[in-house]
Order: sequence, then structure tokens, then C-alpha cells
Amino acid sequence: MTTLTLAISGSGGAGAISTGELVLRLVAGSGGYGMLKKTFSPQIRGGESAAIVRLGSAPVATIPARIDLLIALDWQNFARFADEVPISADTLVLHSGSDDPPPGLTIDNLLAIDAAGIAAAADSGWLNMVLLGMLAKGLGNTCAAAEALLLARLEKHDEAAREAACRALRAGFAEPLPEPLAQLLAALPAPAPADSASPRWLASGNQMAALGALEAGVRFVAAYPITPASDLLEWLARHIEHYGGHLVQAEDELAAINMVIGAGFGGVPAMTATSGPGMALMSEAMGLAVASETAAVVVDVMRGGPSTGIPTKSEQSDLNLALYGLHGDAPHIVLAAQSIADCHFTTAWAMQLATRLQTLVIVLSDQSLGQSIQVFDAPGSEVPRAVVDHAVPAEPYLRYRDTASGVSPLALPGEPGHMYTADGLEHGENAIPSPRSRDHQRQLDKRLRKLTGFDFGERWADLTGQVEGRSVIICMGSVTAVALEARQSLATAGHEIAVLSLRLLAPLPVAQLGSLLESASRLLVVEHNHGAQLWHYLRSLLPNCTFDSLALPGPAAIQPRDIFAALEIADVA
Amino acid sequence: MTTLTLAISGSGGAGAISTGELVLRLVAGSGGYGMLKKTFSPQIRGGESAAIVRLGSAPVATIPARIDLLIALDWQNFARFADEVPISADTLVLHSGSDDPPPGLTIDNLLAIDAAGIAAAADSGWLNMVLLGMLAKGLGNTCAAAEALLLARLEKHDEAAREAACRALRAGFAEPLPEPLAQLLAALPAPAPADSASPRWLASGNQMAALGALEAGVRFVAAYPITPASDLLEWLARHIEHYGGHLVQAEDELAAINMVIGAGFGGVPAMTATSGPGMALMSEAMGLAVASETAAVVVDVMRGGPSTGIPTKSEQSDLNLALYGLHGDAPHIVLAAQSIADCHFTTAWAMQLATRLQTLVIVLSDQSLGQSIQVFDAPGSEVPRAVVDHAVPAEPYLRYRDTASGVSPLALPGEPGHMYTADGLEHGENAIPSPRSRDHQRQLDKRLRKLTGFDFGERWADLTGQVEGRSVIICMGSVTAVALEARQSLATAGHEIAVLSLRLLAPLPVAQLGSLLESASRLLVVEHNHGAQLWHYLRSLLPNCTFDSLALPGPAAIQPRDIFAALEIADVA
Amino acid sequence: MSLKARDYKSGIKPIWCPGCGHYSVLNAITKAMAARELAPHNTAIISGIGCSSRLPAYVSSYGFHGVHGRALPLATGLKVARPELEVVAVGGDGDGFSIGGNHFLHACRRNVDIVYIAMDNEVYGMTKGQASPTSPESWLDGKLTPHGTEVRAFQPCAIALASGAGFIARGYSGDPNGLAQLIFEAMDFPGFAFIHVLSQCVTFVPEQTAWKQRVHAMDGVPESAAEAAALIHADDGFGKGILYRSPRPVWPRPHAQPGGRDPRAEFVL
Amino acid sequence: MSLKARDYKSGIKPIWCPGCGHYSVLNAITKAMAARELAPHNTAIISGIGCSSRLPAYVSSYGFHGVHGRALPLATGLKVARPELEVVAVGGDGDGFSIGGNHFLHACRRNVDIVYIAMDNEVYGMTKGQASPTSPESWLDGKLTPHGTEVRAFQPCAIALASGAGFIARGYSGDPNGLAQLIFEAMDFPGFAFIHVLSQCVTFVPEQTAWKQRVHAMDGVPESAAEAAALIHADDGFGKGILYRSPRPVWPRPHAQPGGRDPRAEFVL
Ligand SMILES: Cc1ncc(C[n+]2csc(CCOP(=O)(O)OP(=O)(O)O)c2C)c(N)n1
Ligand SMILES: Cc1ncc(C[n+]2csc(CCOP(=O)(O)OP(=O)(O)O)c2C)c(N)n1
Ligand code: SF4
Ligand code: SF4
Ligand SMILES: [Mg+2]
Ligand SMILES: [Mg+2]
Repeated sequence: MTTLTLAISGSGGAGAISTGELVLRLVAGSGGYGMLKKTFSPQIRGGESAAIVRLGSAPVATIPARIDLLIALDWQNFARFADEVPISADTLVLHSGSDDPPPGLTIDNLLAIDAAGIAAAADSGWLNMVLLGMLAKGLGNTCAAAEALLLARLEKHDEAAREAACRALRAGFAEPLPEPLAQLLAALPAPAPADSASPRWLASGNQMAALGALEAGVRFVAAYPITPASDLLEWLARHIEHYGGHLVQAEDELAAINMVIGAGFGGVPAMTATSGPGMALMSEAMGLAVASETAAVVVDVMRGGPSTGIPTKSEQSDLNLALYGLHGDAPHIVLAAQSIADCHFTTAWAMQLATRLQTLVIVLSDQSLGQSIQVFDAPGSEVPRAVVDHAVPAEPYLRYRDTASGVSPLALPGEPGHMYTADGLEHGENAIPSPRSRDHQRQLDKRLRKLTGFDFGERWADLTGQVEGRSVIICMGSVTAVALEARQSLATAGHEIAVLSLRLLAPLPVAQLGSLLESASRLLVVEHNHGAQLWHYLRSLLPNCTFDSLALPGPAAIQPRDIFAALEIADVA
Repeated sequence: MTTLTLAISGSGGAGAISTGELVLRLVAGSGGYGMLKKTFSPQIRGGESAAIVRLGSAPVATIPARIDLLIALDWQNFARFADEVPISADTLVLHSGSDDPPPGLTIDNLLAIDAAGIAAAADSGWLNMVLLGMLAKGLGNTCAAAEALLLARLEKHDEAAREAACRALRAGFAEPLPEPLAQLLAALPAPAPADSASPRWLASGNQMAALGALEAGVRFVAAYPITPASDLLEWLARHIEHYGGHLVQAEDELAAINMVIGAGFGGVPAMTATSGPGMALMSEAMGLAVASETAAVVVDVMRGGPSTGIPTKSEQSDLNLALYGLHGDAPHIVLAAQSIADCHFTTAWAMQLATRLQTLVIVLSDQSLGQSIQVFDAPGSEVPRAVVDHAVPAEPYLRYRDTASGVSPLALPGEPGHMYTADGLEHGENAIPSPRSRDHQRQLDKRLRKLTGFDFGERWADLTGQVEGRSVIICMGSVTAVALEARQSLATAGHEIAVLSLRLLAPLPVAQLGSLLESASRLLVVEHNHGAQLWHYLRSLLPNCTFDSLALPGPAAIQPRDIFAALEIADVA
Repeated sequence: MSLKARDYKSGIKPIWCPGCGHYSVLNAITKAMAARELAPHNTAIISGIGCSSRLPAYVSSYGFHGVHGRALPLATGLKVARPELEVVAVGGDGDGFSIGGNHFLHACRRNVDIVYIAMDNEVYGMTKGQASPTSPESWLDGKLTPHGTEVRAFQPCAIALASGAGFIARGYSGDPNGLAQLIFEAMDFPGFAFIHVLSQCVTFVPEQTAWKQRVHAMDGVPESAAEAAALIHADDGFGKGILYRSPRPVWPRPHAQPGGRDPRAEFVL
Repeated sequence: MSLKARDYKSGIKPIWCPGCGHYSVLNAITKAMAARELAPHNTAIISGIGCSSRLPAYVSSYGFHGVHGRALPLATGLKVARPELEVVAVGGDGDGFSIGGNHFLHACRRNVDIVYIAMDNEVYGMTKGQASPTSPESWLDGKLTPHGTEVRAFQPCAIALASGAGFIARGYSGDPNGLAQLIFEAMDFPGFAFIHVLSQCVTFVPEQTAWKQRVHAMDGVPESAAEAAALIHADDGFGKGILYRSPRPVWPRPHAQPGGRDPRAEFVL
């Protein structure tokens, strides 16, 4: 598939991000696909930002390392993006500001466009809209389509501003396109006509997780803001009240998780979202959810660690914490979302599992899934839903009864005759605290059994390709899209591999996984962290498999070429 | 070795524990050895307690499941101890109170002694001291020796009380011993005359850890009370000021660990002690110690988990949290103390490693090590000491310089010319925050290398026995003594096995361990938890070894017979 | 058919020491529940960890014995999610003012309609006698503070007032009827209602039996925060009664009615 | 040879938005350091996480940029361990009064000799505009609170007073000289000294530029806590100056001289 990757960068207020979003919407509007990744300097405002947009005629799920077109609205501190917006000899650089490129930068294909001049001639200051106009034309859109999007975007601006922006847009559209730019843009094939049967969405993973939560039945959210989970929460804050739910901005993460457990005890599906430092603070109370057998969902949108680390960038280094970070023997469920769209299903499933199995479910997402926006085929209307149908308990009511499934009968406050006190102290079946070995053993066995004995169904992993005799890449989260892309390139070059993306990390379906992988010729675990956490985890549970490891820390994204190198395959484009 | 195990139980205020301690001191005073384990009902006072004392002529390090002699000061709620003080057909039960044994209890050898009557006749209410007098005589001690210990113990009581206690003691000593009791006590061989060259101590693991910390140079402690770590802290609270140090009772564990990091940043060796729930709360800040490269020691005296669990009982289920419970890639050091006496060395070593490698060191102890008291040969005066000798940094001073060893030059506040800001945000070598891939990679590599590249020397594990061709038990903490006892019994029965007790759990010395274990015939990992946490950990790092697992949760202690069964050896006594 | 106080006891035997003040608090709670004719199954008693925090299991109602210091967030989550329940948080001075201090501040501000009963014995009972935030500066028996805490004692009522609590009262375990009345009023109050209970620990601070001589009634309920501040400030910490009562809007406030918007719409291209 | 204020700048360029109030706080700190002739290497500035908490790196001194909400414990550990250093904790309203609220209470009580400068912009700047504990109840732009927080704003000075702080002052980023003077006095004060600084966030709460019109000087330093309580209570939250000043014994207090006891002795049989 031919795709086009453009980066739009500029200092604070220059509008790089919104220009990028408009380009993406424009292409999506005419049936195309694409993805946008935002990147910011550490400065809150007045700092630089860049939107990296990849456009294609078929679904696009990764941002490549190579930029085809860089549009520099200005060059202020551009150097800070050097890692993320690498200019190569092939990159066409569109220099549209009045300042000069920084001295250290080698630019082979520099094209100057006096966007400010064109805007000024149209009696406007919106030089980024001049560029949008030019892109719209080059990408084969009508000016009216671009204008409609722009007006929707500027809804809250005053009339004068909106008109000025539109004038700039039209002026840009009217401008003759310099040949190299025209050529580059024309190379993007026209998308197939939009298929109205499967509508497409534009959204981020955080939005999809929030929607999934809401649709699964989450009616209580308590959280403390943290990058990159805040926007997930912000979306919920605007929507949950329309479902009769509540979002509490807690004083800290300790409060947030305990509020969630309180609501869960009340029978209301409840969750929180956070990132590494916040989840670390929740560790103690997550153990309470396990021991008291209360449903609770924690979404961890992972960022660079350890400690405060690199808050705005993606990494997958909280896996250890998610799997093992509770004191005592505290089995719980850990899921990983596989794509931006899948944040929807996986979060909803998490809430369903939490209520069905009365326990803690951690959902791992990552900054790249959470904050990139992407065009994808809309999910169906079937969504896993929370289950709070508690069987009428037998008499005498034993809250922590040792059942065959391991799931004990749950009474909810408000039900007469079944009062009990939930407890994080070890207890007998009757919920009364007990320090006895036999009660401890029985409850430990039960809490483990309800997870290991449960049938999680088919969605424990997504397999693409055939395993037998082939190399299999095992991964999770945002690495999945990279692995799938690598798989396609390899297939084109005549190498068939499979990609197994794990959605259910704990309890790991060891038997299924083991038999699935048996016939593979090679197993490569690819993950976005330094410590090879997934690799170690798989080794501890599947000692009969030999896993190779490709573990690279953030913030740079893993690229298909890293996978080719790890597989020692040289002849791929 | 012939040993004698007696349990003394009674309701609150009956003096069961202090009677047990006096018996132990008495035996120790005449050159014997022994160990005492305390057990309490959940009630704070007025509840029952029991002291289980095992006496021997050579060092004693475990409490067996079989009780030779039970002295019931009264029978109130005795049933609560049923698990821990099992009465068998061989147990001689000395019924010394006025109430009757509980109906459900089968007692084959019941002996009634009217201790209250004897005390009353001596014009005293101290019926427990009557029993001490009888035990003193039966164990071959002089009455004067017992009286001296008693008086030392009652130092803070008034004259009248002390005299009344002594009268009861003397009356008991004067009482003729019933034959079965006399026989039982006489079976304990007289100890070898005390060797003055190696003095013996009586102490708990918590006391030894506290002493080790102090002797290693710990001069700052901040902590929040929690069972079973509080007494470690209480000991330090009384002693640290004499060393010019400070102990801060913090408002919570979050404050405690951050205070420790603050002191460590100031160059003062600092630590905290806690148990599972408290360490869980420290998770986020422990990551700060790792990322900012600040020395900090956290002692976790493990108790039953998950959540509040079983606070007063022993378990080894915080291993996962200690190894993996930090967000991001956060390599750090995890040590485990091997015995009550070894709490001294291991805690001191932890502080030395923390300062030398500028990182977090977690020391795992457990309630059984921490709160049992034992007679052991006094440690030598050589103790690992904290190292805060920071080489004069090169110019320009780079706090986080990427050195060959991975250890960066550390300047301390107060030193002119080397000011820097320590940071948990990712940073360049110059300590300035940086979100760049290359800085992240470099600091991640460095923080890992300083651990994996360090020569930890010989103390990484204690090996008893020969590995070649034999079964090897791999364990840590209080399980070590059980494994060693099992090894002796097996040797007596003609089976030779080896015991490897791991002191350095992370970074695990994989190469040494692998080559050490290579020639073994069988590897059995024995641990006191439900999830086989150590077993999973070893599997993840040593995929070429085949480990068997014996994992049993608390509170009941693992017994040698559990090990025999796991090794499928039937013919051992 | 109305229930008696004793019907609100679960029958589980408390682990408390004989003479512990917490027994009286338990009695006062069940009395207040009976007086308010609460349905046991519509009531939830939520706690943290400590001797005092063992209370929920002793009441015939729903309960949650959570982790140390987090009773208020647990109760907040439950009440916001299930507003029709009567939610009462209970715990000790260590639980509420040391490890739980932040939640206390923010619960006072947030004003969710729960009752919070803090049983203050100026000590950590459960962990056997360390000083708590309310221990007198010069109390020498704290096991971690051999010279006394040398830190100013925490003033629960002053903090509650400064944080915005609308109902503040002080009770005493030696006066369970008076305490029951305060709990009754607290349950009646719309919004966060805080009751500071002097509840003696006979085991680690036996000298607290002398509290009997020190407690005294406060008369008149100040209506303005300024008056209350003056009153609380001037008091010796042993004044019983309602120290402040002034309702504010309860959180959460009523907003949008459920329904009406399809959140999927905003993603459709 | 005495240093000028600018000599106390590290030269690292702040990440702050143009016009952010935190620049003025930085200037005031370096001015106060110069006025007190502090040796840069004997000073340590300790912070949590937030825009405001980035400050330490901008000062030429030792510094620690810790985790969110824990500046005060970090500073406490350092000062107790190294009493000869001048230790200043800094941070934002979210850092200090939301996640760090408990440490604030207990630092006020504990009275370790550190200065604490809280830069209050009534918002979470760094995470892009959520409400903070000090946000006005009806501020509608908080990203998690679309109807406003509907929660009573946190009163830092009232809480500090109720918690026992001996030095309480309020400064304003629009008046860096006045603020420098307050910092000077706070450093002079023996014990915990709290400065509440109104420090505007031009990006997320641009209306705070109107603070210029609202701030006013407070005259006279109340000497009794009761007077201070009345003053703080009556004030609108915009009064600048020292609001309370009353030294108490500093923690830790001097006790046993080092040496004299061999702790090994007690274990020998
Ligand atoms: C996170 C955590 N830290 C510490 C403890 C240990 N702990 C249990 S109860 C308690 C204090 C109880 O004191 P308080 O709340 O005053 O109750 P009281 O026993 O005096 O009624 C402590 C410190 C714990 N359980 N969890
Ligand atoms: C444990 C944890 N939770 C949340 C965050 C995210 N976070 C970073 S700064 C901040 C708030 C900053 O607000 P404030 O302290 O008022 O500083 P300002 O940016 O306004 O100066 C938050 C919530 C974090 N870093 N760590
Ligand atoms: S220790 Fe104190 S608070 Fe705990 S039960 Fe006993 S008397 Fe009550
Ligand atoms: S976001 Fe606000 S607080 Fe942060 S730097 Fe910008 S103006 Fe300052
Ligand atoms: Mg208490
Ligand atoms: Mg702020």
C-alpha cells in the first residue's frame, strides 16, 4: 500500500496539530484512511508541537520512521523533535515561515512557500490555513469540503476569525502547487468510494476505552489526572452523567481506587484510569479488591518509566507492575488492548470480567494507542456488558462460600437478610476474619480457581497468519500494529510469519498458548520496554518454549525494520 | 539431636509468654540453645497467647509441629491455637488452672498440677512462676539462677510483687516433680559447657536487623508502624539517637519512604521497615530511588497476604512485589535474610550495597524470622558498612555520567561547585530532564549495568552440602532453617541432599547459579506462599533448569515432613 | 415491628479488650440506628484498619473493612454510587488523621452525605501502643517516640472546620447516650457530618479513664463558622456536643437527566 | 564577593509559558537567597511534580525534583538528616494540597525548620487544566468538572493555622519584591514556614490576570493564633503579607549525646 507521511511542526499557537487533524479529516471524508500522532515539547504553551499524519487508501495503523513531507510552520526549537521527525534525503521540506532552518540540519529538498505573504494578501493571519488549502487541492479535495471542516472546527471562534481563516484557506487552494509538492501528493492513490454499510470512525484509543467503559455499563469513575490518561477521563466526565453515572475527581490515586472499590461493593460497575506512577500508588488497594472480591477496573495508559520518566511518550514498561505488583498472593486479571479500536472491546470486556469474577482487572493501554487518532471501521453494537446478576444466595448466606467455580454468591447492600462485612483480612466462608491455615488455604485456592478455571473464550489473543513451521511474533498493545505491518512487508517479500497479539495476559492461557505455539519454527517476543518484561513472563510460564526477545524502550517507536533485523531477514524493503 | 518442645498457653495476663522466655533464658544461661515463637489471638489484651519453646543442647532454629509438653495456664479459648499447638497422643499436657479442657479436645496424657494452690500456699498469685520453678528443677537448674532471671525481668515491678513472684518460684522448685514431667525434662541432654570464646546471644530477627542497620551506619529512619515490623523500629527508636541519628514516625508509608530518599540524597544512610501493605504504598517512591539513583533501604518483614491478610503470621508472599512491583523498567536489589542471626548481616549489607550502587535495596525478612527469639552464636564485629565516599567528580560535573561501572559520580549537598538537581524525570548525563530516546536508553543501560556488572562476592547464597548428583533445595528466609533440618534428618537416614539459601535475589547471579546447579540431580524450590513466586522467578531466568516446587502458604509453618514428601522420601523419622 | 438497639448487633464477639471505649461507640451506633429506624440492609458501615475499624462486623448491616486509612474514599464511592443507602464511615485516630489525613480534608470539602465517626484514643491500639497524631506532645509511652512525640497534637475539629465540614460534634465513650444522640443528628444532617469521639484505650493509655473528669458539655450550637472557630479554639478539646452545624449543598449535585445523547455520534466521520 | 540574585540562577531555561507567575516566584527566591547571602551549595530546593515543581533546576543550588505530592517528606528527610543545610520545599496547589495534603498537615504540626513555598494557580497546569483543590467552586473550565468543582475551595492558610504552622504568609507573583521579602523572613523563622503564593497560570486560567486588582496588603502580624484565625477567616484570600508568626520549638529536639551505649550488650546471654 502506498501511504504518505507528513509532519506539520511549529511553535506554540502556530496551529500545527489542528492543521494535521484537518488534513486527516479531509482525507477520511473522501473515503481515505490515516492516523495522527501528536508530539509536544515539554513546555506547556508557547512550546513547539508537531502532528505526524500518515495517510493511505486502506487502513493505516502505524507511523513510520520516514517522513515524506515536512511542513515547518516555523523553525523555533525544531531541533527538539529531531528524534521524532527525522528528515532524510527523500523528505520534501516545505518551509513556510519567515525564519531560517537551524544550522545543524541537512535538508536536501527544501521548498519555500511564502504562506504568510499569501495569507496577508487575503487579509488573514492564518498561514497554516493557506497550507491546508494547498494540501486540500493537492490531495484532490474540493475547497468546499475543506471549508466545511474548518468551520466545524472553529465553531467556538467569532465570525471574523472564521472568515479570516476561510479566506486564507481559499487563497491557499487558489495558489498554484509547486511541482514537487503536487507530485508527492498525487502519489497517494484515491481511496475506494466509501462503503456506507461499514461506517468509519475517527478517534483515539483513550476515547475508545472510555466509550467501551460506558457501553459496558460503567457508572462510577473516580480518578486523579495524569498524562496520558487524563483525556480518557475528560471524555468520560462529559458523557457519564447522561447515563446517570458519576465521575469523581479524587484528591489522589489512593482515594480514586478506594472509591472505585466502594462503588463496586455497592454493585455499580466502576473503574479508574491512570498511568504508571498512579497505578503504583494503587497497589495496596488493588490487593483489597482481590481479597475482598470486589469488581474494579484499572486502566493503565502506559508512558515512559521508571518514576516520572517520560510522561508524554509511549512505552510498555508497566507490565511487571500490572502482573506482579501486589503484596501477598493476589491473583487478578490483566488484559492488554491491541489497537486503537480494540481499546473499546478490551475495556468493556474488562468490566464484564471484573463483575463476573468479582475481582480486579487491569487494562494495559499505552500512550501511543491512547493518544494517537486513527480512522477505522466502526465497531458493531455488540459490546461486553458488566454482569451484576448475583444469584439469590443459598441459606445460610456465606459471602465467601467455597464454590466449584470459585465464584462466591454476592449480595448487594440493600438486599435484606444477606448482610455481611467485606474484608481484606483473611476470613472464613462466612466473612468473619480468621487467621487459620485452613481458611487461608481455602480462600487462596478459591480466588485462584475462579480465574484459572474460567473459560475466557476465543478473545484471549488475536492470531494473524499461520503458525505451523513459521516464525511467530508475540506482542501486545501498540506493538501489534507494527508487527502486522512487518508481517505484510515480509509477505510481500515472500516470507510468511504469524503475529500473535495477547489480549489476556493474566491468567495466561498456558495450555492454549503452548499448543498453539508448538508447531512454530521460531518465537519472537516484541515489546516496547527495556527489561523484556513480557519475554521473562512467558518464559516463567512456558518453560518448554524457546522465546527470542526484541525489547526496545521508548520513546522512539519500534519499527518494522527492527523486527526484520531481529528475525535476521535482510531482503525486505 | 534431642530437643524438647513445650508450649505455654494462657489467657491475657496469665503470663504465658514471659514464662516461656524465662525458661529459654534459663536453659541458655546454662549453655543450652533454644528458640521461642510467640502466638497471639487477634484480641489485643485479655486475649490468649502462647509461647512455643524448643530447647536443645545444640543450636535450634525451627519450631516443630509436634509439642512434647503443653502447659495450659488456663483453657480459655484454647481452641484458637489448635492449629499451632497441636496436641498428639505423645504430648504431655500439664493442666495447671482451675477450668476444664474444652470438650472437643482429646488429651491422652493429662497431668493436673494445682499451681494456683501451691502459689496461694506461698502467699502469691503468680501461678506461672510455680511452673517456672518446677521446670527449672526438672531441667537441672538451680533455683538461684531462675530467681536471678526472674528479678531481672521484673525490674520495673514493685518490691512486693517481685517478692511474691519469687516465693511462687521457690515453692514450685520445692514441689516434687510428677514422674512423667520429670522424665520428659530429664530427657533433654545437658548442654556442653559454654565456650567463652564464642559468646551466645538471645535475640529476634527484627532486633538483629535493627542492629545490623545501626552498625552499617544507618543514621536516619522514617517509618510508619505496622505488624510485624514495628518492634524492629521500636528497637531503633531507643538506640539510634545514641549514634547521633534520628527516627521519624511518619504520617504514612508514602511520607516514610520519601523522607528516607531525602536523607539518602543528603548522603546519610537511611532506611525504613514495613510489611506488605506498607511496601505496596511505597511502590511509586521506590521507583524514584531507582531513577534518581538515591540510596534507600526498605526492610519488608513479610506477613500473610494478600491485603490486610493475616498480619501477625508469617508468609513469604511479597516476593513478587519486591522483585517486580515498580512501574517502568526499574532494576534494583532484593536481598533475603537467611536466619534470625543473618538479619544482622543482610540488613547491613543492604545498606552497604544501597550506598555503593546508589539505588534501592529491599530486604525480605518474615514474621517468623523477625519475631521469634533464638539463642545463637554471637556475630563477629565485622559488619558491612555504608559507603558514602564519593570520588571527587570530574569536571564538568555530570551527576548521571555514563561510566564503565554504571555508577555515576555523586556529589552531596554542601559540596561547592557540583550542584545538581536529582530527578525522577528521565534526564541526560547532566541531570537536565530529557525526553530523548538516546538519553533514556543510556540511563536505562547504566542503571541496569551498575547492578548486573557488580561483583557481589561470595555472600549471594549459602550452600550447605554438596550439589553433585544430589537433590538441592532452593529457598530463602525462614524456610532455610526448615530445609537444613530436613537435610540433617535425611542425612541420618542415609540420604544426602544440599540446601541452597539465596541471599541475593535480584539481580539474580544467573551464571553462578546456573553452573552451581548444573550437576544436581533434582532441584526443589521450597517457599512459604501459595503462588510459588520464587519458583516462577527462577524459571523465568534459568530456562535450562528444571525446578520442582513446594509452595505452601502460611500461617502454618512448612515442616521437614513436607519436604520429605515433596522429595518422595518415605523412610525418614 | 420496629427494631431495638440490640437487634442491630451482629452477634460476632468483638476482639476488643475489656473496658475498651469502642464498645460504647458500638452501642451508641446501634441505639442511633434503632432510633432512626434504619433498615439494617440499607445501611453500610465502612472502616479502615485498627481496633476501632473492626466495628462494622459487629453491626447487623452491610459493612466493609477496607485498608488502613481509606475508609472515607471507600464510603464516598459507595454513597455516590448508591445514594439511597445510609453510609457511615468509622475508624480510629491513626486511621483517620495519620495515614488517612488527606481523605479527611477532602471529604470535609466534598460534602458527600455520609457520617464519619472517628474513635480517638490518642494512640495506635492495634499495633500496640505507638503515638498517634492526637497523642499529647509529651506522652512518654509511645513506643516509637521515647521522648514524647514532641509534635503538636492534631486538632480534628479545628481541621474539620477549616476544611469546610458542615457538621462537627464531639462525643465521649463514657456517655453512650449522648453519643447516640449526636449520631442521630449526624445522620439527620444533609452532607458530611463528622463526630469526634473520645474513646479510651484502657490497654495502652490507661490514664484516659481520667477523661471522665475532664469532659464537659458545650452549650449552644454556633451557627457561623467564625463563632465555631472561636469556640473550638477556646475549648480544651474535651467539650462534648455539636460544635458546628451549617448545611451546604451536598455533592454530587443533580445535573443532566440520563439519556438523550449518543456518544458514538461524535466519532462518526 | 557577595552574590547577586542572578548568580543564583542555574541558566537552564524554564519550560514555563510566557507570562506564567512561576517566573516571578523564581526571581523572588533568588533575590531572597542573595539577600540572605546563602551559599548555593548549602541550599537545597525540593519539589514534587507540576509546572511549579520544575523550579529547583532553575536555581543554582542542590535540588531534588521528586514525585508528585511528596516534596515535604523529601525535604523533611533531608533537613533532619542534614540540619546545616537551608532546605526549601516548593510546588503547586495540586502537588501540595491535593495529593500532598496529608504531608502538608503533618509538616505544619511537626515543625521541622524548612520553608515551604506553594505556588497556587488554582489549577493543574502541567496536566493541562483540571481543577485543583483551590479552584473556585464554580470555575467551569476544569476539564474533569464540567459543572464546576461544586466543592468548597481549599483554604491553605486556614489549614496551615489549624495544623499548627508557626509562620504563615501570603505572596503574589505580581509582586516579586514583596514575595522576596516574605521568603527572607520565612528563612529567618525557626521552624516550618509556609508561604502561600498566588501565582497565575496564564494559559489555563487567563482571568487570573485580574488578581492584580484584588490583592491587598494585610497590616499587622497577629501574634495569637486566635487573632490569626479571625484575620484569615475574615480575609478574602487575597491579603498579602505575614498572616501569623509565632515560633514553637523546632523538631527534632536535642537529646542524648551520641555514644555511651553498646547496643550489642543487651543480647549477650
Ligand atoms: C498500610 C498500612 N500501614 C500500617 C498498618 C498497621 N496498622 C494497623 S492498625 C494501625 C493503627 C491503628 O490505630 P487507630 O486507627 O488509632 O485505631 P485503634 O487501634 O487505636 O482503635 C496501624 C498503623 C496497616 N494495617 N496498613
Ligand atoms: C502520582 C501522580 N499522579 C498524577 C500525576 C500527574 N500530574 C503531574 S503534575 C500534576 C498537577 C500539577 O498541578 P500543580 O501542582 O498545581 O502544579 P502547576 O502545574 O499548576 O504549577 C499532576 C496531576 C503524577 N505526575 N503523578
Ligand atoms: S488496645 Fe486499646 S483500642 Fe485496642 S481494643 Fe484494647 S483498649 Fe481498645
Ligand atoms: S500551564 Fe500555567 S502554570 Fe504551567 S507554565 Fe503555563 S502558565 Fe505556568
Ligand atoms: Mg487510635
Ligand atoms: Mg497549580
